[in-house]
Amino acid sequence: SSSGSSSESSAAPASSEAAASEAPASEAPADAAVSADVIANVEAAKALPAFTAPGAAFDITDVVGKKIFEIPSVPNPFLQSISDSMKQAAEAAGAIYTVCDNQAEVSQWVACMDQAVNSDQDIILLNGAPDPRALQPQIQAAKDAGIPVTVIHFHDDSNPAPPTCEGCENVTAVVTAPFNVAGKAAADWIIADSGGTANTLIVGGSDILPSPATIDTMTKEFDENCAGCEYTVINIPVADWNTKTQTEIQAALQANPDINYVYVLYDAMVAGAVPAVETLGRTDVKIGSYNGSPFALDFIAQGDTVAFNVGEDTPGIGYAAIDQAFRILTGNEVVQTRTPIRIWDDTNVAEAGTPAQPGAGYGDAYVAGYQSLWTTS
Amino acid sequence: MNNETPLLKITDLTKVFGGQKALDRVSLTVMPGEVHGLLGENGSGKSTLIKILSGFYEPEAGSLEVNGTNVPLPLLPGQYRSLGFEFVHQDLGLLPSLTVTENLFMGRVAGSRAKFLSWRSARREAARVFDAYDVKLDPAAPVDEIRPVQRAVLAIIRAVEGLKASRPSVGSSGEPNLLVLDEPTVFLPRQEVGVLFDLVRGIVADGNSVLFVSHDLDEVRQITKSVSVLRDGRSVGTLETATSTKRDLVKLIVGRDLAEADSDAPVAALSEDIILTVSDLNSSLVREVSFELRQGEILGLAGLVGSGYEDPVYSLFGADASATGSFQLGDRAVSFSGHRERDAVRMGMALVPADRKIFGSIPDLPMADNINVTVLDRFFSGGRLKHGKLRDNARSLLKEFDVRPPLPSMDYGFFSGGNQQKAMMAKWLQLPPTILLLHEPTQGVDIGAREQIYQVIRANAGTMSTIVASSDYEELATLCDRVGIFVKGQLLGFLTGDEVTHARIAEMCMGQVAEVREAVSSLSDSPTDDLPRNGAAT
Amino acid sequence: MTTTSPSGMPSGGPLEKSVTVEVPGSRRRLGGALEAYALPIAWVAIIIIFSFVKPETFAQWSNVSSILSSNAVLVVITLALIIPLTTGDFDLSVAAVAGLSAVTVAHLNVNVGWPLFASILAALAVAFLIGLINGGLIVLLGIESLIVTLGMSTIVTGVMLWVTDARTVTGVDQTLVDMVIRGRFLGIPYLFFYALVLTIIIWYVFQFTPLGQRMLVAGRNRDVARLAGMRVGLLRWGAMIAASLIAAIGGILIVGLSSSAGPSTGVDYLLPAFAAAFLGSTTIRPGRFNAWGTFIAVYFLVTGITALQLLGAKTFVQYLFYGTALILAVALSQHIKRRRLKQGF
Amino acid sequence: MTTTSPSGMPSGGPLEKSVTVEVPGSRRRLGGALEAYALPIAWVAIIIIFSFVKPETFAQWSNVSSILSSNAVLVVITLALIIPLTTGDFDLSVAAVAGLSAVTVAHLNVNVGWPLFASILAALAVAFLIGLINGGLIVLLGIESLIVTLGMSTIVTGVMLWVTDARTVTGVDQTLVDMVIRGRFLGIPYLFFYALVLTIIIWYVFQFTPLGQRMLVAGRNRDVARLAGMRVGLLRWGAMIAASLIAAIGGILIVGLSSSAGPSTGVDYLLPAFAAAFLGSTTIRPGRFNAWGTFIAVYFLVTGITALQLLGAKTFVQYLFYGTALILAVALSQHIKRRRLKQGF
Ligand SMILES: Nc1ncnc2c1ncn2[C@@H]1O[C@H](COP(=O)(O)OP(=O)(O)OP(=O)(O)O)[C@@H](O)[C@H]1O
Ligand SMILES: Nc1ncnc2c1ncn2[C@@H]1O[C@H](COP(=O)(O)OP(=O)(O)OP(=O)(O)O)[C@@H](O)[C@H]1O
Ligand SMILES: [Mg+2]
Ligand SMILES: [Mg+2]
Repeated sequence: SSSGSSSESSAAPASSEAAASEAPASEAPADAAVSADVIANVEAAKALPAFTAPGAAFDITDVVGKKIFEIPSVPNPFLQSISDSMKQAAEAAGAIYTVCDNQAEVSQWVACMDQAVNSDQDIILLNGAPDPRALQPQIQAAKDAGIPVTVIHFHDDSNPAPPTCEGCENVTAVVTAPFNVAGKAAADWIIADSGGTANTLIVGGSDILPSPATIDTMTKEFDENCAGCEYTVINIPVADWNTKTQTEIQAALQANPDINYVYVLYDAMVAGAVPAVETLGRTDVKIGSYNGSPFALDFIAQGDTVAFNVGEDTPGIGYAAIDQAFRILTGNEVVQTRTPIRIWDDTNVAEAGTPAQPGAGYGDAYVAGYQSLWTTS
Repeated sequence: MNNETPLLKITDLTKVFGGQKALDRVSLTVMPGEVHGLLGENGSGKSTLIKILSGFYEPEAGSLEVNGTNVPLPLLPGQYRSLGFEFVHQDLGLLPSLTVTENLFMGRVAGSRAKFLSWRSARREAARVFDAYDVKLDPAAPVDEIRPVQRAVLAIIRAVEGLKASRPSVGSSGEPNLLVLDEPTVFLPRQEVGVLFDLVRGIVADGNSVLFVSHDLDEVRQITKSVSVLRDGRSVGTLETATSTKRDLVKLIVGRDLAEADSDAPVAALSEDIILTVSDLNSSLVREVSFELRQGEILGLAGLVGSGYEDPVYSLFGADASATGSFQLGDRAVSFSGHRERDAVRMGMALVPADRKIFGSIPDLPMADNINVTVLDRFFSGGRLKHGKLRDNARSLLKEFDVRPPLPSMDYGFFSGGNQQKAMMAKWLQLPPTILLLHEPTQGVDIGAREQIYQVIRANAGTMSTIVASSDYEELATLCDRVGIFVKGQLLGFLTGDEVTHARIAEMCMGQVAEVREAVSSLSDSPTDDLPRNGAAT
Repeated sequence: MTTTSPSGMPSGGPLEKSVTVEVPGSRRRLGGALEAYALPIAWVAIIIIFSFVKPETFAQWSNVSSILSSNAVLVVITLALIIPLTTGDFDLSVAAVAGLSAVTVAHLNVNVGWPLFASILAALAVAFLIGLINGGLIVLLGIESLIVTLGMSTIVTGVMLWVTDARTVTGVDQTLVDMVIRGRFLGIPYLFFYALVLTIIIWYVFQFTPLGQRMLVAGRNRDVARLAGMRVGLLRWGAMIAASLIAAIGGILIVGLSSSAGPSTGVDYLLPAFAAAFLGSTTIRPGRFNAWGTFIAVYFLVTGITALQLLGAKTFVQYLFYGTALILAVALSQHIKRRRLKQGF
Repeated sequence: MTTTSPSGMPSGGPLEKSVTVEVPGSRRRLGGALEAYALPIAWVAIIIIFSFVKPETFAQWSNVSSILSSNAVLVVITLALIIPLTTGDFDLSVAAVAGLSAVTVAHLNVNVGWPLFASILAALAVAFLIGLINGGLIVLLGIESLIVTLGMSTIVTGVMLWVTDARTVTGVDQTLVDMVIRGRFLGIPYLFFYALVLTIIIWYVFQFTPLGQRMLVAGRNRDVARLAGMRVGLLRWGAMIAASLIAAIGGILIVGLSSSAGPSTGVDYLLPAFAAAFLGSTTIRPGRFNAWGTFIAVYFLVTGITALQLLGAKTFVQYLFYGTALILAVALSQHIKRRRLKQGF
């Protein structure tokens, strides 16, 4: 069997092309390639997530009357769902919660930051990447005004804590996201599903901060745990997701007809991946992605083209984020929070609802777990 | 045919533009089978009346009767066709970017319910039509690549053909049709006017009528049976042409007697200093043209269409890229190739081109902005443009050149055709230039204003020399000290002194190369071989 | 007379042209043909070159089929655009309207449970309404089309967000997918043939009907058109409505592509459509927005991009190619035209 | 002759908008003034209304300061746009040029280690070059400005992706941040005053210099300008260069605003800038692109959006407001104009 082509970047096609011509029929036997580790990892990722407390329980009485100001980065259901949970938890604790909705423009984020500082908020939550790198002076201004800033779901779990992480110079705390964990889980799912013979097209968004690291994680997983697997990497900048995803994937599939898995790093690209596969009439190609957007889960339930998704528990993220915020507001140490993922495929997708609901199907371990950490006097 | 029923009867027609009455209870009657003149000074409302007849403007009041039937106003778009009207509008109403064929059939297309349109057969038909009129026009050529005369011819043929097509004329259906010509002759050189008139006579011979607008009273007297006159938007009377003199007409138009034009140019005062020498000017239109211009002289250039008589005017201004040769201005020798407009402006030249619509104006900017483009720097002091003074400058120029209304902040496009032309003259004469280059300077200008323009040109002769290219021989005879005759791209010689008369110019222009050369006091020894005529129109 | 009109390509004044001597005849025709067919020729050249470079992938029927069908939506939206461009108006809302129609079909079919056919009709009705409002504002109130449609596209984007609650709707009736992308003829998804048929229809209307000619005249000079008896307002209004309807067809095809629609569906088609429309106006019928020019412009640009994608070129290379090809293609036809005018053939 | 000119706002030939003869006197002035000041009045009205609705947040100096400074970049980029619009050309590349300048400054300063000042000069030089190429293609080769700048903006986007390798560059010299957003005068970041000064400069040039008047004339009718001895090509070329340079200033301000720059910096400004430019051309000096109109149009639109944000309105409401406000504002001034023309005052 041919070894996985270990292209680090999107310059991959040259090598994958070579692979394609050299190894048309040299598939490894299906059972030989999949290690038990991989299978166990997949099974764990498909199960309901279990809660691990990020730190000790603490008193949240002081939160009453505190002003929490959230700036979401784009109006999308994923962040909306996180936002809803945060709001619910915050208001339950007696805080005053404000959301600054916007059209995903930097100038609006700036205006929102100004508003937060001007109205003397007690904490600012950047939900889902109003890119802290693009708001350095504003974050500095918030710090100068004594307002802590928390960045939610922008950095990967593996990134260092503030102030070392990118854009974190004046950031008080981050709530990281399991991008790499998800990448590894996805790779494992593909390995297991293919019986160790997957030829995967990985589609990243190079201008998204965690994307390159996630791709590295995936390719490493393939290299280490699947001798019979191959992969090709391409990157599409966010701005082109709506227009180029389809043709880029089509071209990659044309260039290498042996590809039988397409993994797009973000759900937003699924809408392009599906017609790409349809246009070529490639019924043998399975699509996977990350985010757990309801529409992507619906695709899994409705057909065979989209086969799996690595989803994230939005209420879990919301509660993790607000837990961090409470800790800051009450003068506690910030903690390193981990939020869960769950792999969805045909076997468990029904648990997410029909049609799928945002944040549904992850159990309530996280919500209950965080609530149990918050005490009042 | 009933001679009692007028073809067209307009009563109490009123049109208000922004509070001012362009037409004030105007009445007009056109009988079947007549050529009816519609006269009046610039801005008196002629074109406005015509545009109401075409359904372009909605009048505020008035009624319309066509062949005895009352027709409610305003007319719907295209309704004029079912009434049997066709128009040649003042600015011709052509689309320069489309082909000759497309322009020819524009009216047919507008009214068509057909599902299919074959351009191939349309082009063939166009070719047939042009053949029938003995006109050389390439049906596939874009209109902006044909010459102004050809455009006028095209517009006229389009209207005449439209008249035939829209409703079979008198013979068959019994209802006579109306052809409206709004200053059709300004773009036509004199020689072509005769052809147009033959056409017009043919049309009325069938029992149809023609409404004819022109500022040229000789033409009017030649072709019309009766005339109606507008003054300041009001009807001031109707005359039978046969029984009235030119003077009667003038009096009715202007409202007073006008001094008779003095047709002898002031030869005596002419200086001997030569200010400009053109040597060996060659271009796509002319060949080996050489002449001299004296200080203060008013030099006319005349010729038939296609003779290239207007070319030196454009070449000297740097607006003809195909020009080669050189000229000497004062002590400067300049080559035509590489000579551009801005160089000409810097040398003190000014050009008033014939195509006012395209080159003269920015219709959606105020008159002041249009008229001041030549003198902006003069009003820039203390670090800013003096808008107040610019407006005052415009206002006084408008008054001086009798542009009506004299409102500097009215958009240029809202002025009547003749007034636009006067403003163009004002724009350039205010410099004042040392060399004024004119091409058809008084086209569309009414007789009163025409005389004013001549006076301004003459009054500036002390500091300014003028070259006038014109197909209006009367104008040349009135204005010029000397007239150069162009035949087939060659400048054959000059008429001077007593020779400068309408008749002599006409005779020379229409002569053959050899005989003209012999007849005029030749200044040049250019070869006599013929240049191909550049697709003369008719 | 200057109007804010997108028509009438060539600038530079006729004073210069007025002195060219016109020589009718075949040499002139030849130059004109070269100008008209420069882009198609360049297209074929690209195809041939890449077929040699990548015979095993590029020169495959499956690749041809893939190129043709995956850009058919862009063809449709660009065709929508050239209709008001011909009557002299910009419609910046076509892409948003395509998106809204997609969302309408998906929402009604999936969330509300309407049958597919009824959902499609509803989407067309919504598009009709938008075209009606656009046209009304432009014609009746005399507002600049650019502003009206810019505003409308923003409003439509807001409505899309509202209707979908920013969520992507999936699970549209598979019939639509079958009719759009799964069904094939000669191995090419039906999708392409819809775009082709639309191209032919618009070509026919523009080229062979009085209506098309009236639209052209109205777009070039409204006064001249009115003087010739055309109902300029109606023509412009109709063009806005037609544009919306065709854009809606584009949107419906998008739903058929992925059986889903979301809040950002369609929006990114606007600039590529403009590029293709203007590039298309330099070919086949130079100086006029035309259907085949549009068709060829779209495929000219995407053929190159696809080839680069097959070669594994990075995204930035694709951008560089796209921009350069656009400018070069126009420069080429401009150059030929100039030479023709200069040489007088 | 018809050129593809963005000037001369009110569509319909002059005969359609027609119907005016000026009656001197105060009533006319009043009508004209109402038309010219409808937008500012509407703006003030919005401010007053929201000040009553949200006195404790909206009607605060800090909020005013925030509104003024956070949209100053849009003002600058829109000002860049109106210069070629005045000379009759579209520049669709301004937003991309702003982005590229931002990236250039950030890249050179951070990754290459150039001093801030040198990085800024380099960004301006790059922008100058782009303007030079744009103008050259438009003027020398006679290519439609829309196509040239659409192509150029694609190329520039590609270059940005290339230079940044699709990553956001952070950590630009704090001096720039101090000079742009941290430094304040009257509590308002300097940023706003740069935009203000630029507005004043362009207002001065357009209104009070022969150059401005020449640009206007050249934009409306190139032949008239040529015959008046103006260097039309140079004016248009210069306008393209000026637009690029001003857009670059916008890009530099973006870096100061966020001390970072990435591959998609700037691109979102294009459509809002067009909206503001055209809206601005209906006010102050109706029918002409003008500096104060631009300034007011930008702030009119964003004031409403900010107020809605303060009220906690959802994003889709912001879209609906934006589109509706744009159309209504223009409809209003159009309406006043018509009434004035009809009544003859
Ligand atoms: N669209 C318009 N808006 C405002 N005023 C107009 C408009 N059209 C014409 N006018 C005014 O109406 C009056 C009549 O103009 P009209 O064009 O009918 O004159 P005319 O008799 O044809 O003059 P000419 O002999 O110069 O062509 C003029 O004062 C003109 O300024
Ligand atoms: N570009 C313009 N075009 C037309 N009118 C203008 C323009 N700019 C200003 N105006 C108006 O012109 C009038 C006078 O302008 P301004 O005060 O600039 O003139 P001025 O320079 O004072 O004249 P003066 O040279 O007599 O001092 C004012 O009503 C002003 O609104
Ligand atoms: Mg007239
Ligand atoms: Mg003063």
